[in-house]
Amino acid sequence: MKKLINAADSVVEDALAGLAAAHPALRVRNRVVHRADAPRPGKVALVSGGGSGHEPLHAGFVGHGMLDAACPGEIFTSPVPDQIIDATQAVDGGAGVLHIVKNYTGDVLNFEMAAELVEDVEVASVLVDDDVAVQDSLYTAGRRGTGATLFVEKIAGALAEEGAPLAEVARVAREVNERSRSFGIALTSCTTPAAGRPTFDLPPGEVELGIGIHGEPGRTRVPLAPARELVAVAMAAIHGDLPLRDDLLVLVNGMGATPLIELYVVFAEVEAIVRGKGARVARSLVGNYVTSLDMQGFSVTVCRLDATLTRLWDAPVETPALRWGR
Amino acid sequence: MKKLINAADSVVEDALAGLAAAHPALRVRNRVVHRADAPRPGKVALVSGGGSGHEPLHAGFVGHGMLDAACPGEIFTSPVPDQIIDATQAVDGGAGVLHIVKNYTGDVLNFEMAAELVEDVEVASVLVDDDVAVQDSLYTAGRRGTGATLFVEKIAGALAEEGAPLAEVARVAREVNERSRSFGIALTSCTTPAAGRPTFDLPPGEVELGIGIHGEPGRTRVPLAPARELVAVAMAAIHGDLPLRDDLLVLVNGMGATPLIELYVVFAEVEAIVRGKGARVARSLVGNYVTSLDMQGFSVTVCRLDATLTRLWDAPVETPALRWGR
Amino acid sequence: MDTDFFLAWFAGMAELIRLRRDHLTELDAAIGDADHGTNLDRGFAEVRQALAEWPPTSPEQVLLSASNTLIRRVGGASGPLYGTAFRQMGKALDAPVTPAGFAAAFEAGVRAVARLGKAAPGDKTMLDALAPASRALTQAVQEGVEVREAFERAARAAEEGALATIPLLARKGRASYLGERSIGHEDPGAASSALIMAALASVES
Amino acid sequence: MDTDFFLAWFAGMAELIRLRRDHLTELDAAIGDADHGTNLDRGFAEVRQALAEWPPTSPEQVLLSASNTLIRRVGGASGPLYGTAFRQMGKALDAPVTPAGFAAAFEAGVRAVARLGKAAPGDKTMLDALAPASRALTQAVQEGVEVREAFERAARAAEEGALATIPLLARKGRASYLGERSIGHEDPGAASSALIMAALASVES
Ligand SMILES: Nc1ncnc2c1ncn2[C@@H]1O[C@H](COP(=O)(O)OP(=O)(O)O)[C@@H](O)[C@H]1O
Ligand SMILES: Nc1ncnc2c1ncn2[C@@H]1O[C@H](COP(=O)(O)OP(=O)(O)O)[C@@H](O)[C@H]1O
Ligand SMILES: [Mg+2]
Ligand SMILES: [Mg+2]
Ligand SMILES: [Mg+2]
Ligand SMILES: [Mg+2]
Repeated sequence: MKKLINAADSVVEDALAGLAAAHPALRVRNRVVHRADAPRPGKVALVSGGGSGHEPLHAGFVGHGMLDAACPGEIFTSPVPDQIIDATQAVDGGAGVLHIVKNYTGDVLNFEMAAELVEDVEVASVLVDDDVAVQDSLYTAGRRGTGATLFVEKIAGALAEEGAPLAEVARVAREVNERSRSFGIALTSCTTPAAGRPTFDLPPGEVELGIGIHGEPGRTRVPLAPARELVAVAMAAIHGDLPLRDDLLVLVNGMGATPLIELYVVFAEVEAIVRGKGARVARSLVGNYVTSLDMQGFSVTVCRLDATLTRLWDAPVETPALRWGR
Repeated sequence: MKKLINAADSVVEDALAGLAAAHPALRVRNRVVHRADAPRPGKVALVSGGGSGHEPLHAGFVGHGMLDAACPGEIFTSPVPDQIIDATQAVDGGAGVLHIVKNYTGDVLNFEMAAELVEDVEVASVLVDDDVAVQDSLYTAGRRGTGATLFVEKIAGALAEEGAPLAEVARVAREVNERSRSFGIALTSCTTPAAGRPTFDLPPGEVELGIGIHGEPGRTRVPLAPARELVAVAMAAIHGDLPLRDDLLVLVNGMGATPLIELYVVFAEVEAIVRGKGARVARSLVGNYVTSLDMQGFSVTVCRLDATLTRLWDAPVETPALRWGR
Repeated sequence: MDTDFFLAWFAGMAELIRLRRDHLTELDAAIGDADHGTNLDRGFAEVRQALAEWPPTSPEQVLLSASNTLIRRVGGASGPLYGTAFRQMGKALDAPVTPAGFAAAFEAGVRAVARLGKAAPGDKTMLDALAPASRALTQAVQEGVEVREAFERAARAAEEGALATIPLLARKGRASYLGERSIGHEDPGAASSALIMAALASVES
Repeated sequence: MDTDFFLAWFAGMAELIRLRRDHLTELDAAIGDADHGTNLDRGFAEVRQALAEWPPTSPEQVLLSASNTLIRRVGGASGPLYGTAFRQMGKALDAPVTPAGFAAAFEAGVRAVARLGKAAPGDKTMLDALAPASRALTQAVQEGVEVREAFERAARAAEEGALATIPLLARKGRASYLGERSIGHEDPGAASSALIMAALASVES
């Protein structure tokens, strides 16, 4: 394993120091990253968080028009309730706080505990579970939250910035999740700093289908194929669950170590399939946004837009990783 | 080699199709990427280009406030004169065209040939050569152009957008280059699609110092060390050539497959060294911007700012890879 | 069983988990996200430290302190789950602690895990070690065997339960994302639960 | 030497370069950017195609057509350099082509490379194969040996010149970035120049 780190157990701390130094509009303390201008009186605040190793998610999405605070846990380990409580109290402007939680047992439990313990703040919660690679069932942990998290954070963040009340922000956040689906494919595993070697072995010539964002293996392993075929697999899985129709917001996401040139090759195939179904890529994003350390591979996330969601997606945002309109 | 591609010889074509599909404000034809709103009458136009494999450089920097056109060559191969001539003629708005050329023999020769052959367009040219890992000498090919290309394109682009004449845009572009220095370190080699295996072998536990952006080996190979020590090497090389003073613009750049969390670890060390020298990181950028396919590693680029350059850096930009202020 | 007994139990857990940290992480790498050993090692080391800094004066205090540390410092799934287990066990404990009281409190802790995790035995989680351990303990106490022997039976049941997760298809936790591919691997949480019970059986009394 | 001779020369180059493409790319991987074989193979294949599509009617036209294709389709350093070499050679060629005329025109092409690349023999570039080849050719022609024998001497000189780049420290092109580490590797452009001369020596006449 070769990594640009000082020590395996200081990675999160060191990276947060870098984040703070690079972005004067953010404040970082006690493992909470929040907007320097928080709390904003009267505005619903958005708090998210999860394990580290998914950068720029979540801390890179803190800023105007998106999150008010993020709680980074250890690598691939959800944050602890104290962080979430701190963040919630730090950014509450009196209008309540929305917790955006990816559907993993650890994230769910820690956010639930925090929500129970936090005092004098109205808290609502939205669970993101967009990954169609995982079967949805009452008897399992359910689907994982992956790329749609970015959509939920951006769109709910824009609505909160407009002054909408907590219930409305939460409703739209849930709607975005319900309208979104993802599927991911890995060319390589990732290596956590603590483990020091790849989480799983993936021989040359094989890829993992249906991976998540924690280096966990996928549902099946198949031979490496041209991008066109891999994209077809991902899009079929998505389309089978949520038919591709009308205007779509599409994220072609790298897993952390995927060169941009390859993501554009993937995007061309995604767009062709969308067009082939008579639908339209109305908005898109291509890049490494919801990552799994140094994993190579991609995921596609699709959200069915309507006029309101499109307007909110287009609204100004100013964060380290997403910025437009100001 | 595992890559998200359809075929080794269609990578550039396929990625350009994706770029065109993802960015309606761009036009892509005959290996030229240009602003859809070009030519802009009366505005000096900026044209750059170089081998592909460095994404988002250059095509990802085409748009308002930066480049008017980019000419992507084959992987790591400079564009041919025809492309450059096409681009130059397509975007000239009557105020002349600035060619921004990274200092590589191939790029220099092809841009020179194009400049000679282009008709009825006033062309000026700026050479970017910021890499202090290479000794500068009259008897060699001189220094390579790396990270400073982004600074030159952004700052000269902003000046052109303000309506400055060609000579002035060229002068400031050269000034940015003169005020900028870079140094890069690789943890792994990269693999070109055509070669299909790593350009050089780098054993576990070793890194290459003083690498460029074409997968070429560096000046020396040393044992892997903590980020703090690697950054110290890079910063000493830069400081030895251009003392770190006053306000700096700093790019901590990933080589294409470097996870963002590691780049923030690196940035924290860079900022500490800058502060230790009594200088200040006034503006910064952290991410994979001037890349070498799937190489892991980083480079640091530093530019000594003044009030004008700072204003131009802050000016609005709207491109696929850099966007703020609109 | 006095305060020292409980302190010794947690010291034993911390030691065993440190020893088996990489193994737990490897189990988690196969069907999870390769952090279970690191998470628990960090957490139990802090449990020990907190117990040393603010010495508790009752078994209940030991359990509540450990619970607090685990919930506040571990994160992930296992932090809240183990934290909740020890919290509910602590609350259910009557002084002085008898073998029957211990077994009943332990059972309360295990139930709390099932409730919080919405899991049942057979889902391929820590419950597959904890539930049989609890059953074995309760039964041994009812049979009136020596407490040492009762703990050993519980540890054996936990160990067997952990190994019995190998052929199971995971329905909870990260391993559930793998579907059929979760079969053939021991659940890391069940493995760490077996260590917790092994530590119980090794407390010098 | 008529038009067919020159066509056969370019056909031979294209074949040899295709055969040695991966080798040239490997040489470039060691001290450059691993694209020399791919670049030239793409370029010379297109040279052949263009020559077939618009059949030239004189040696000069063959050279100018090849030059055009190389400059317009190859990119990198070698495209303009080889393109310029053939262009200047073509321009310097008088009809009918005599051995002495060929040698003089070839020399003009080599000089053009040196001028464009601001390079001299010893810099570890294609010039280290081209310059000795040109010298050998001129001398052989002056000695009045058979043209076939003259081309063979030129090819041998190019091959030797290419191998002689191995111990050199590069001062031009990408290999110069490596400093001392460029020593010990054959220059890919010198190697491809040797192939160009080998193709010349193999033309059936
Ligand atoms: N819903 C659940 N109920 C009970 N135990 C669970 C549940 N989900 C996960 N676990 C246990 O937690 C273990 C994983 O812990 P850990 O790796 O520390 O957390 P994470 O899965 O968040 O990375 C699993 O092996 C399993 O035994
Ligand atoms: N300035 C120069 N003068 C002469 N030949 C040069 C010069 N620079 C590079 N070359 C030749 O070009 C070869 C590299 O060609 P190629 O790999 O196709 O281009 P690039 O270096 O742009 O990738 C070198 O091996 C060298 O022989
Ligand atoms: Mg985890
Ligand atoms: Mg090249
Ligand atoms: Mg885990
Ligand atoms: Mg080359």
